[in-house]
This record gives sequence, C-alpha cells and structure tokens, in this order.
Amino acid sequence: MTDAELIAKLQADLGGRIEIDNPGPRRLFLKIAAPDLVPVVTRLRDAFGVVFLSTISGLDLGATFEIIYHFSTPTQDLNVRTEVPREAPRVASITPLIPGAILYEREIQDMFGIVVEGIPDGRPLLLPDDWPAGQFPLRKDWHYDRPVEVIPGGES
Amino acid sequence: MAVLRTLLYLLVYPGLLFLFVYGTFSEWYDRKVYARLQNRMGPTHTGRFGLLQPVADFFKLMAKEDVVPDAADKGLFNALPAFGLAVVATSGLLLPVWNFSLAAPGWTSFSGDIIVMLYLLSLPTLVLFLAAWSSTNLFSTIGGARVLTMLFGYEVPLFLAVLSPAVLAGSWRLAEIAAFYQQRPALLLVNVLGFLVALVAVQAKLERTPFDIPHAETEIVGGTFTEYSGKKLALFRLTTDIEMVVASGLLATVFLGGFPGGALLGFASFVIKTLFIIFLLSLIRALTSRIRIDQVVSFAWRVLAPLAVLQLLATILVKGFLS
Amino acid sequence: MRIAAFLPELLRHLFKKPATVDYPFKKIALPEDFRGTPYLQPELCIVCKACERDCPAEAIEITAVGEPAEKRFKMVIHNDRCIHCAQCVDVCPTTPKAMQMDSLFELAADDRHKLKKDWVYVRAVIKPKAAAPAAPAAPVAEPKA
Amino acid sequence: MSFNIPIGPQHPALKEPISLRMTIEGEVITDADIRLGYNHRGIEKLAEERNWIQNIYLMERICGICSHSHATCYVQAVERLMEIAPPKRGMYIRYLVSELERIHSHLLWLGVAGHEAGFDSFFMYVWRDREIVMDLLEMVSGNRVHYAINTVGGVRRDLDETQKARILDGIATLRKRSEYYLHIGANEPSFVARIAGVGLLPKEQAVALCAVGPTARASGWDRDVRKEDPYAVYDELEWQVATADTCDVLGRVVVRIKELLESYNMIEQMIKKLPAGDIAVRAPRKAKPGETVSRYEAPRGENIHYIKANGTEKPERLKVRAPTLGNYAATVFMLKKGFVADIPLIFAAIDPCICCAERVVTLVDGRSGASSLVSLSDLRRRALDRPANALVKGKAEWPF
Repeated sequence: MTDAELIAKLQADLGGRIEIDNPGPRRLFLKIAAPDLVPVVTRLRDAFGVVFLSTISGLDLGATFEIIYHFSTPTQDLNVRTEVPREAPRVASITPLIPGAILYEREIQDMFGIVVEGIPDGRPLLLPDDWPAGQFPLRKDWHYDRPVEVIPGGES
Repeated sequence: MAVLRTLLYLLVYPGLLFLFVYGTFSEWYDRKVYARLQNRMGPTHTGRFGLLQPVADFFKLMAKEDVVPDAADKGLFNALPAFGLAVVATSGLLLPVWNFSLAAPGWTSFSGDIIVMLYLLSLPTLVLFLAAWSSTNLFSTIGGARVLTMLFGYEVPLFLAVLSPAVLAGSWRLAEIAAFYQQRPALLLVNVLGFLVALVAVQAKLERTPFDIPHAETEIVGGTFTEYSGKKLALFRLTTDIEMVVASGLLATVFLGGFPGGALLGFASFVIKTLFIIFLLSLIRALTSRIRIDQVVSFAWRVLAPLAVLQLLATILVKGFLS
Repeated sequence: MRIAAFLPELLRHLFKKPATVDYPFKKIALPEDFRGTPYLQPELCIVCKACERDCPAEAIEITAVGEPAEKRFKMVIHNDRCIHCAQCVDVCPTTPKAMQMDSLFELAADDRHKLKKDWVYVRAVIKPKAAAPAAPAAPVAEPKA
Repeated sequence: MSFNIPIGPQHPALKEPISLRMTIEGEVITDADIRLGYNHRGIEKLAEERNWIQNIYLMERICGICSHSHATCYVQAVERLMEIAPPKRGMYIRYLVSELERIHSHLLWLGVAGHEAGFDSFFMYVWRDREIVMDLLEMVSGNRVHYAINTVGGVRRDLDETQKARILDGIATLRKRSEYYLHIGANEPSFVARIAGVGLLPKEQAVALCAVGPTARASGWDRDVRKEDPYAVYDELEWQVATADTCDVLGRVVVRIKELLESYNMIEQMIKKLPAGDIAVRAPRKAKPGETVSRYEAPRGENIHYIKANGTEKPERLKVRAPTLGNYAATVFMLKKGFVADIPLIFAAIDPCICCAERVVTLVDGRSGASSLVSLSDLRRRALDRPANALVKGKAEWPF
C-alpha cells in the first residue's frame, strides 16, 4: 500500500475531519481537531489496522499545546496531531483503544500539565513525589537555574 | 602426659589447626580450578599463586566490625558459628587417616563411627537454619526455609549411597570398610553409581551451584548469612570449608578405598583423593546453572533417590553372590 | 537436552592460558588512534574559539590575559569534565591541527584541580600563503551562542 | 491475602535503580507497578539548550550499551531536517558500526541472562568472546563504549584495508562461538529448566501492549524497523528477521542469537560492498524550520526520535522514546503470570536498559485493593511450598 493509495483511502474515509501532509516517503501527518481524536483513532484501528502506537509527543507552541500520536504500520508511519488551548488543556484518553498508550499519556500529563480524561491511572510518574504541583518542566516558560559548580579541595 | 597428647591431638594435628590450614588450602584449590575451568586466572596476587587468598579473606573478616541485629536472639546468634565449627571439626576427627591401624584403634575409631560421621555432617545444616532463623532478617528466613526444604531432598539419597558400601563390607567402622576394599579393589566398581549419587548429594549439602539457592545473591541477597558479619561470618565460611574437606574425606574412605600405607603414605593418599573429589565438586559447580527450589526437591526424589535404592539393591545382590 | 553439555569446553580450557589479563601489571596495547585526552599546541592556535563553542561538555575555556593589544590568551582544558569525544580536534580550522588527542586514559586523581591543564600563549599569526596578501585574518569574535 | 513486595530501587539483581512493586497472592503475582524516575536526567530539556553538534554527544549518553543507536537515530533526523545526503561510504560505515554494536549488546545480554539464572560459566565464556567485538569497535572508532563515530552529514573516521581484514576474521570466530552458545543455551538441562516456559507473552498481548524488539519477535510478531522502514543501507542487503514462537525467555535467547548470526552476514556483505568515496559532507550550522520523525532498530527494539527545528542552531523540541519503555507494558503482563523466584529472570529477559527509559515514565496496571508493605523475602517463603499444579508451565519444546 503506497503512500498515495493510503492518502486517497484516508481522504475518502475520514474526509472533512483530517488534513493530510506527506513530508517524506513513508511519513504521513494527519491534523485533526481534539474532539475527533477518539473516533478517528478507532476508525484507524478498525479499518486501517493501525494498532502500534510508538509514542506521544507533546509540544508547547505558546498559545496552544500540540500533541502528536505516532502510530506505525508495517508500511507507513502515521502521526496524528491535535492542538489543545493552553488555558484548558484537556484531551480524551486513547488507552481503552490501545492499552500500550498509558505510558505516554502519563508523561504528557506530567511534563506539560495536559489533563487526559478517562486515563485509567493518572498518578504522577517520572517526577519525584515531592515535586511542587503546577510545575511542568517541558513547558517553554519553565526555567531552571543551573547551580554554580563548586569543586571541593585545592585552589580553583 | 596423655592429657597433653590429647590436647595436641585435638588442637594441632587432626584438630583445628590442621583443618584450618587444609580447609583454606582446599578452598583455594576449589577457586583456582573453578577459575581455570572458566578460562580465568583465579586468585593470584596473595602469596605464591594466590595460596593465601582464603587466609587473607579469613583474617580480613576477623578484623571487620561484628554487627548483631538488635531484634536477633542474641544468645543463639552469637553461639551458632562456634558450635557449627565445633561440630564439623569433631566429625573431622573420625576420618580413618589418623587412626588407621585396625589392631590398636585410637579412641576415635569404633564400630558405628560412620553413623556418627553422617549425623555430625548433617548438623551444620541445622546450624545454618538456626542461624537464619535467629537473625530475624526476612531474606535469611527465606534462606533458612530453603536450607531445610533442600535437606529433605538430598539427605535420604546421601545416606543410602554412603551406607551401601558399608553394607557390602559388612561393618560400620570406617577403618574396617577401608581395609575391606583395600583387599578387594574390584568390589569398588560395584559402588560407582553410589559414588555419583553421593557426589551430587554432597554438592547439595555444601550448597554449591546448582543447589546454592539458599544464598542466591541475585534473588535473596545473602540468604542465611545476610545478617552475619565480621568474626561470625569468618567462622561460618571456615565451617563450610572444613565441611567440604570432611565430606570429601568421607567419600574417599567409602568409595575410593580409604587411605592405605601407614601414617605418612596414608596421609599422602588422603590429600590426593580429597583433592580429586574436590575437583569433581568444582566441575559440577562450573557445569550447571542454579535451579529453582521446587526443581531441586523434585530432582532429588525423582532421580537421586531411585538411583540410591538401585545402588543398595546391587550391593545386596553382590553380597549374596560373595557369601 | 544433553546432560553436561558444557563439559568438553570446560575441560579443554582447564590447562589453557587464562584469557584474563593481569591488568595493573600487564597492559593490553591500545589501537593507534585511540581517543585519550585533548591537548593544545599553543604555537598553532588562532583563538577562533570554535572548540570552546562546540565542546559538548564545556570543558575548554579561553580567556584573554593582559591588555588586549598584546594578544595573550590562556586556555584551560577541564579534563575532569572532558568526555573525550575529539570534537574539538575535528572542528579546529588550523592545519596542522592545534588541538590533538593523546592516548592517556588512566586519569584517576584525588583532586579534580589536578586534572585541569592550562596554557598561556600569544595568538598565532596565520602564515601568509605564497600568493595571498599578508594581512593576518582578524579572528571574527563569534558571539558565544 | 495480598502482599505488596518492593524490589529495588537498590537490589542485587538490578543493575540500575528502578522500583518494582509486586502485589502477589500466594505464589502468583497479580499486579506489578514499575516506578521510574530514580536517575531521570531531563535530557529532552537539556537538548533544547545545545546546538546540533553538541546534541549528538548528549544523545549518545542516553544509554551506555546502545549509545550508537540513539546517536544514529538523532543524526538521521537532523540530516533530513537540513536536507543533506551523506555519502554512500559514510552510510555503510555508520551502519557497520551499528551492527557491531548490536552484536556487543546481544552478547552482553546473553551473559547477563546466564548470570541471572546462576549459570556463571556461560556468563564468563560469553563475555570473554564479547571482547573480540569490543576490540573491533575500539579499533574502528577509538573508544570501547561511546564510539562517537557519527557526525551530522556522515562519519568521522574511515576504514582501511587492515581494519577490514581484522573485522572479517573477528566475525568468523564470533560466528563459530555464537553457534556453540546457541547449542549450549538450548541444551544445558539446568539452564533450559530455568528459562523454558518462563515469562510467557502470547502474540496478541505483545501486539496489544505494543511490545518492541526481540521481546515482540520472540512471540512470533515479526516487526523490525530495518525491514519496514529501511533507512539507507538495509534495503541493499539480504537478511531475514529472526523470530521464534515459544513466547518465553527461551524464545528471547533464540531470537537474540539468530539476530547475532544475521548481523554477522550483514557485516560481511557491508564490508564486501563498501563503496569508495569520501565519508562525510559539510553540514550547515543552522537547520531550516520543520519537523521529522526518525525510527531506528536498536538492539532492544524500536527507537523513535521526533525533532522539531525552528531555524536556529538549537532544536525547538526533541522527543526520544527508547525501546525499553515500550517493553514495560509487556513486562507487567509477563510478571503477572510469573512466579516470585523468576522475577529477576523475567525482568532481565527484556534486556532493560533502565537509563534509556529514564527520561520518561512509569507504567502501572489497575491496582486491586489495599496493599500492605512486606519485604521480598516473605514472598520468597511462599515460593517454597509451590502448589504442585504449577500454574502455567507451558510445554515449551525446542522450536527447531
């Protein structure tokens, strides 16, 4: 199934809800609105056999957060991207559809503060338990001051 | 004068000093053979060829801090290492190396001393279990429980295998058994099956791979010795070394026809035969991977026990033909 | 399933020479272009600070010494932070290269200051090519990104 | 009565700090919770402050064993962003070093699996032969662990005739040894008893939980990025994806040794077909705005980098997902079926590179009821009186 055929089928099937662009061989980027996420992913999984989720990347674009779901099939690499406003970053969870997605959803929750509704277990993950609430490290406005390195012993 | 001779007998020649030296030497020999089998060097830098490595380990541990967990049962916790060493050293006295002459048997050679030897050799396992139980550390309770479970596995085949040559020789005295097989060396071939079963059972008694589950470091940290440190750990390691020497001495007496040729020549054959058996134990240790506790018990009852019974059957048949 | 499948291999190695090397007393030969520690040949350095800019571990520090006219510089290589990637050698524009790598890798020291090496030198003037005009190329002060 | 046993973050079986909390009932583990973050280094945040060249060395330090994988995956993405095509010879050398790294990583894992099961002689022999490939890597790249042979636009060192000859005969001895280890790994009864039927992961679970690499291939799911999304060199070589369908640790041993044998063929083909020409092309300092996804088959599984550039010297966003993280979901599933005594072996079977997955996330499964903290050894005591009807003792006969 070459890229062109897949684009045609996707266009036919999902039509208005997605914009497709194909920057390179075997690379497809599908842009969809946030509410359409779960129906589109279900459709992809049932009709197009897209079952393998590589990872979910979060991006801080200033006014909005962008979330990219990197799916892959034996022939192509589909990347579904949605945007959520910065004030109310909420997105639906796709773990019921693809069990392996729980990891990555918890990461964007931790790192960007995006609330994933319906996540089976939303406990904090990577950050230490005493991490101050409301601090999301991968946001562009989060800065850390690098401590000055003090080398013990001897003249500096 | 007799008191001095006995003291010397107990403390120097076949007693603690000799067993300490020969125990550490056999540990060095075991580690060197195990390393060479794995194409490694083994201990090389402490003393000539690394000979003093076990001694160095022993004295290093003696100098280390000796921690006693406060939840532990202090009395038992402190007494056990010494008790374990005493039990194993006394069983060392019974070996027919130093009381070989049938005519004037010393006080350590009497009818039935093979039974006492086997009993004394199974006591250290009990000491290990008590050490694990008294140190109230969870890792060691697991290790202790595993020690007992394995005990039920390999003990019966070991006794059967070791006692069948005694049945053929028609006597319970080690010196007489050795003498019997020295006169009829052909009969040794009858016991080859028993020798193999006893080797594997002794490997399990000494808790060496593939049976070293009680202190498998990747699963339960230190196993029975988790809480022990300093002098007590040094004594326990010494006990295991001496137990290896005594067990291989017992197997040599019963299966390889004892130690003929008076004091000096007998001692030489004692050294050669025990080193040969320790070589076989190292070989088993290098050959196999550690198996799970349930596999040990099923292996013991499904393989070792039937073979031991078969060996006993063969012995009785041969005894019938002889008489 | 064969009993004692490993036996022939073990016995064959029993009397062979061990494969392990007695490290501190005997050492294995290093391959010829082994990446050890970077060092500077001061007379070739044109202080373009390419190495300082591209060093992933920020282990190179070049500072001016004395008044600017004299063009005296001091370079410190923090060998305790260096990750031995030889990127400074690759990015150095001089031919022959001012930054070189030796094959020293046993760097244990009880004090990190002992690992820092520094050179004080005057900036090298690029030897004019036979035809090219003799004006020394003023080092473009690359803004430290 | 459900207990919750903590293993780690410090434990002799774990080489790196990770905490496994197992909820068990009797002998069977009912639920596992893996907690990470003990050596999280925030690499994705750091990457945003380094220029493209410095990031190569940062990417290499994500993992000590598969350092070349992360560097290659990163450099592929950057070359696509900068629209520069490295010369053919540079690509061949780059993927030659990545196959050498796969050999070194698989041999390392084979030894560790032997050690976890207590088979120390196997561990000693496998690691002695691993020195051959480590010396080859040191000869080619100048360093045993972080080879740093990649640069944006190609490689930094060339191969001459003597090096090629030494690689070929190093590979020849390694092939003989690997076949011998395949024979030992599958025929030594005490070793096979520890690994057959342990850590079962049926194929549909592997697919549902998005398992990657040899763990997925040992369950009969032949996903390999080098076949699906061949980058540069792999479509010009003949090789097959190695799979086994016993779905257990024995299957993973078999898959990894088969992959070793495939790597030997590939290296020989690469050396024969090594084209002439230069090895790198000059790369600009800034990348045009854009984004790209780059995938790479690391020894442990699929490695994926997503990079977004904003036209400056530094990446706007760099997302890395290491293969070990993909396997954690499968690990929980396997642990659930597992026995307490097999925990170290099951966990070692996915060849966890904990520092790889450290930049991201924990996994947890639905918790069942309250749990009381009891140390590991209490659990092991239950491992003793194991019920006779061993729960799932798959009849794993040898697939050949």
